[in-house]
Amino acid sequence: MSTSPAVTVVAMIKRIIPAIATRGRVITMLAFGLLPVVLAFFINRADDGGDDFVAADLLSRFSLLIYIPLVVLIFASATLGTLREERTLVYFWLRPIGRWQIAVASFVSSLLVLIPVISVPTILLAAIIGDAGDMIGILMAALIAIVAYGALFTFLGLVTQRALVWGLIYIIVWEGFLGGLSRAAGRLSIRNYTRSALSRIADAPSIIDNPESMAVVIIVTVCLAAAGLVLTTWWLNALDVD
Amino acid sequence: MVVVDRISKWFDDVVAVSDVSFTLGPGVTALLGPNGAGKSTTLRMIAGLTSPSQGAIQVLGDNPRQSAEVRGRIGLVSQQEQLFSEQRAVEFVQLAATLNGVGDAEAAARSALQTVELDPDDLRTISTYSKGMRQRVKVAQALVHKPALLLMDEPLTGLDPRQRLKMTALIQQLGAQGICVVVSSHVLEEVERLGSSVLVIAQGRLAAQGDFHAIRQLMENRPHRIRIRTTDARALASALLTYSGIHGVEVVDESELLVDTNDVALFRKRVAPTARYVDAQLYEVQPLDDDLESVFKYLVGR
Amino acid sequence: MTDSTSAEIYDRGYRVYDGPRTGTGTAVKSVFFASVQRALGLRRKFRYKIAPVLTIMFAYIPALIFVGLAIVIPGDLSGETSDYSGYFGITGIAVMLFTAFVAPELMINDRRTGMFGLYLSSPLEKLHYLVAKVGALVSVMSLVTVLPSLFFVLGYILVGNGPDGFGNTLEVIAKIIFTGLIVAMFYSLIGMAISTVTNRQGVASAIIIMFFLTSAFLTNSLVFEADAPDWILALSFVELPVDVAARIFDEAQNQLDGVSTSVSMGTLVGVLAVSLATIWFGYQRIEVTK
Amino acid sequence: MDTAAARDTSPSPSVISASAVSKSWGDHQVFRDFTAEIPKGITGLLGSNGAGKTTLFGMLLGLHHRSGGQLQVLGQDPNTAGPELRQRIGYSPEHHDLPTDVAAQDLVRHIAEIHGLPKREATTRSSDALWLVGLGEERARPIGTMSTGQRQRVKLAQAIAHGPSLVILDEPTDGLDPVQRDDMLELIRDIGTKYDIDVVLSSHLLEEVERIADNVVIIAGGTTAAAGPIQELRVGGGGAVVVLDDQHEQVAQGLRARGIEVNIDRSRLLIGGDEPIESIAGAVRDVVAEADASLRRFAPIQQSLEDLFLAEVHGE
Repeated sequence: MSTSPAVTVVAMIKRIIPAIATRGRVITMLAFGLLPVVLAFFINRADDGGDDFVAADLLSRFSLLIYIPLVVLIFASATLGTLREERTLVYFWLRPIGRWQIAVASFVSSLLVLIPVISVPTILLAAIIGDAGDMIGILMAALIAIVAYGALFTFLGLVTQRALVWGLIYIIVWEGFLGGLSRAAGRLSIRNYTRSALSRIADAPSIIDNPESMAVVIIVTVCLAAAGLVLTTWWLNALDVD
Repeated sequence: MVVVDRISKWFDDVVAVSDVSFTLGPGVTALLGPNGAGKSTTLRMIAGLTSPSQGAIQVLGDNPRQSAEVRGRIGLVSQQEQLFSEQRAVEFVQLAATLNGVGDAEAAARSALQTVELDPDDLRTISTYSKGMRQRVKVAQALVHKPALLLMDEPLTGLDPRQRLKMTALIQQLGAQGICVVVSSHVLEEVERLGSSVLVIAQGRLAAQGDFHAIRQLMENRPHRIRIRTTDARALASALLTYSGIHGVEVVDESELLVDTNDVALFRKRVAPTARYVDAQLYEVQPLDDDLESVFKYLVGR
Repeated sequence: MTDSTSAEIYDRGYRVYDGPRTGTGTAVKSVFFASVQRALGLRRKFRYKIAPVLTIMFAYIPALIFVGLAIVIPGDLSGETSDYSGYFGITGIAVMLFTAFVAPELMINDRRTGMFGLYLSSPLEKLHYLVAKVGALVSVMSLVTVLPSLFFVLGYILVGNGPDGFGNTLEVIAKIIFTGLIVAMFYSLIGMAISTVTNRQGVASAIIIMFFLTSAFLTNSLVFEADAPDWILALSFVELPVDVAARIFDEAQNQLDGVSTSVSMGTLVGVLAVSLATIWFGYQRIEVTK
Repeated sequence: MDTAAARDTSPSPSVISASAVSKSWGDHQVFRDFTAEIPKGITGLLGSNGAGKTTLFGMLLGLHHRSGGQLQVLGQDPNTAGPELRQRIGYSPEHHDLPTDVAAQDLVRHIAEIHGLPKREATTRSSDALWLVGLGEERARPIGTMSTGQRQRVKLAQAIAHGPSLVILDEPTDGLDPVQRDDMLELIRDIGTKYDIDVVLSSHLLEEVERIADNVVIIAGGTTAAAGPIQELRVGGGGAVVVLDDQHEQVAQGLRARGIEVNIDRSRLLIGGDEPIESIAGAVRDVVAEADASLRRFAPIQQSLEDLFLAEVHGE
């Protein structure tokens, strides 16, 4: 007597979303995202001869390097992290369902929260200072970032109680510092692929040198998401739940 | 329904459970022991939340850690208080029903809440609930799929007396329905009230097992101390001392004496006739260590 | 040894204390020292010392490199020595990381472990508690603001590359201490304010880092690449405190070109006021023993 | 500040004196009329979960102000004398989560210091307190590595280390097993009797309050349901209980034949209705002797605090 996975996954998502998308968190993260929008709006009014390239460039630097990774870290690591910290994971874990369903439910929950939280300020910003090509490019790049970082940080939240600290160190030290040292190291950072996507779609070569092709970007993203889900499932199966 | 075969569990170099074996059938079993004795660890291993370092556990014929089917027939009332507290009770229990594959999850949730005397139509969230109500919500989510095995870790802790009475009654009722209910506790009075079979765990080992009264019987051989209030303590004292099983009598004052005996059966038979013989009234005959608490202390060896 | 005829048994152990008691000042001092210890990981296991030690080292490395360079290539760098306040720009990342890890540790940990309740059930009032915490955080922060720059100047003086004359040297040192304290205070209060409104240490750390990075990055991008008005640079909180200190000493080289002194100082005072208000009112709302 | 003087010149003989105290949190009224005189000694504060025990402690410490009524603690009004008063009170909160990475002695010394003990005194007193609660050997261990029982002891040690006149303990036996509970109660008893420290402890386990407290205050429905010395509250209700190993029927018949009312409850006989023990004791002795029954227990039915509690909390 088991229900279809779709039903159970949806039931878990309905539980996880309100737990991670607390009002304070959503408002704070939206506010961070909207700050540049407000600034851009005033700048645009004060000076209407703005340069076109700036939008994509600014967005790529601010959004892809700082804003999106941090917002994804906060929400995605909270999905399983909160369940573990509050010791309520047992209410999902001790049920006659495959553990992959829990992994999928957490991952999808973070996507469902992150996509609106991130795209609202992104669309507004692109609308104010960019053109349509920029908007599609930045949205695609943002989506790739959400999926890739989301899978990684969902897993991180399950593995360690201090996911935020390790995530910050990863973002600042690995992606921000080491990733910039050499081309080879750069390929091991997610931002290489998100910036490549933006560079290709928005046709903005100034963003990154030698961008990867879109095919590579998509393959890498899908592989990362799959790896994140498999690792999460495997870790859930081996876990000692308390 | 549960077969525990020589399990041990250690964390780093600390032994939590050591070489414990038992089997459980339908009805209520109390898992008794001091804090840190390994009760929770044992329950967690039975539920499959963690695996034994050594030995094997079979629940309903299968390994609980691997079989999803077995998981669906276990209900667990865990010790931690945190629930999904922004939800209403009925939503929380309904989620449990859905994940357990119950057909009409909502109906099942409502009926489980009614079983624990909570209102399914309550609009408040669980965060506004008292400790006792939360405890009952946890019981409801464990019952909603009609499990064959119900594991309850300290379900009586934190409840006030009235709530404890109700919870005890519910546990008895579930046991009578043929569910295998395992209740861990260190609140002894309640276990006594459950009137169940008992597993005593102390220092990670199984210290005693069996019917509560049988365990008590085993304990009859140890020294007992009884307080007697009477009208003539001295006369009764010297009369009682003539029995060989009674090895000490302490006269506290004119109306009270304490009797130490190794043969409590003899004492129980003889106390009334002896009092009548010396013409002393008995106002109280009170065993001072006949409760489970003393049995427990005796087993734990402190 | 002891003569058996004169043995005495003393009643040792717990006694009721009837002696004089010290006042609130000592209590504040005790909280201050306990907080400093906690921030630096003193009296705790080794792994709690890793993060503070690494971050502090990070703040000193540039000083070591500059002094080392000055020894290797004497005279060549003399032009750079006038810009001591520039050192704060270089250690900015270290200061930010240090704030992100230490401020939540000092504020949130007490609330989550029930220590805050224990403090309030002592003679301490909320005000005393917060004064002790601000003092502790600013002092600890000075380790990554004041001391590395002092070290830097002292190094230059030792290799004969420092400021000319005794009076000048004192002036430079005074400037550095003052600037360092302003930077420490500014970061501390922002970190504490964010740690007041968040209840999880990790989230607070993330928000603090996000706050500073966002402000520096956005304002610079907007002004230098989108031709936004210059005053927006005053919202670059990484540079603002150093700039204000430079202005107070009337140094020619301001950090924030094109921002007027009143805007720069006004913004700093405003941010400090908002932070203090957030901390104060946030703590007024916390009830213990409800 | 000299606490010795403060202790002697305390104007009221009561440790705590409350009259018509009320307290609301927003719309929720926790107390509407709490009135009690708590004398020196050990006092148990009983009430169901959510009855406002912790809120009352907060008011006693002056951490939040009452909405109305009069309250004196150690002769002072906690609303105005807060810090001065708290210096003379030791408080052990209900929660178990102390800082995990701090050594027990560091915590206890720190708390003693902020209660006004000079550094050196704080160090020796905290060590004394930890030895007293039985953690002398463990004092350098981080609290996170300690069991619930040991943490409860640390909480007790930090409450008494600075030599308070009054110690307030919120659920000091919560989460302890019987052996640990006995030890803890014995400790509290010692503190309350040997060192002239007044103790107020809250509990929902009635039996332990019965064991150590001199006085009891029961709160329910926002008011004082009962208050007074424990002996006065524990009045015999009449009747007796007889527990037999065998011959239940014969004994029951014999007693009935002598005109004594008998109810059989499993192996127990509840006899005598409201009659005092003196008027039924003779009959019980003779009937049991004649039936050659094994008498396990024979005792007058006492109204326990549990009964009292049930009556007060749910009787209205």
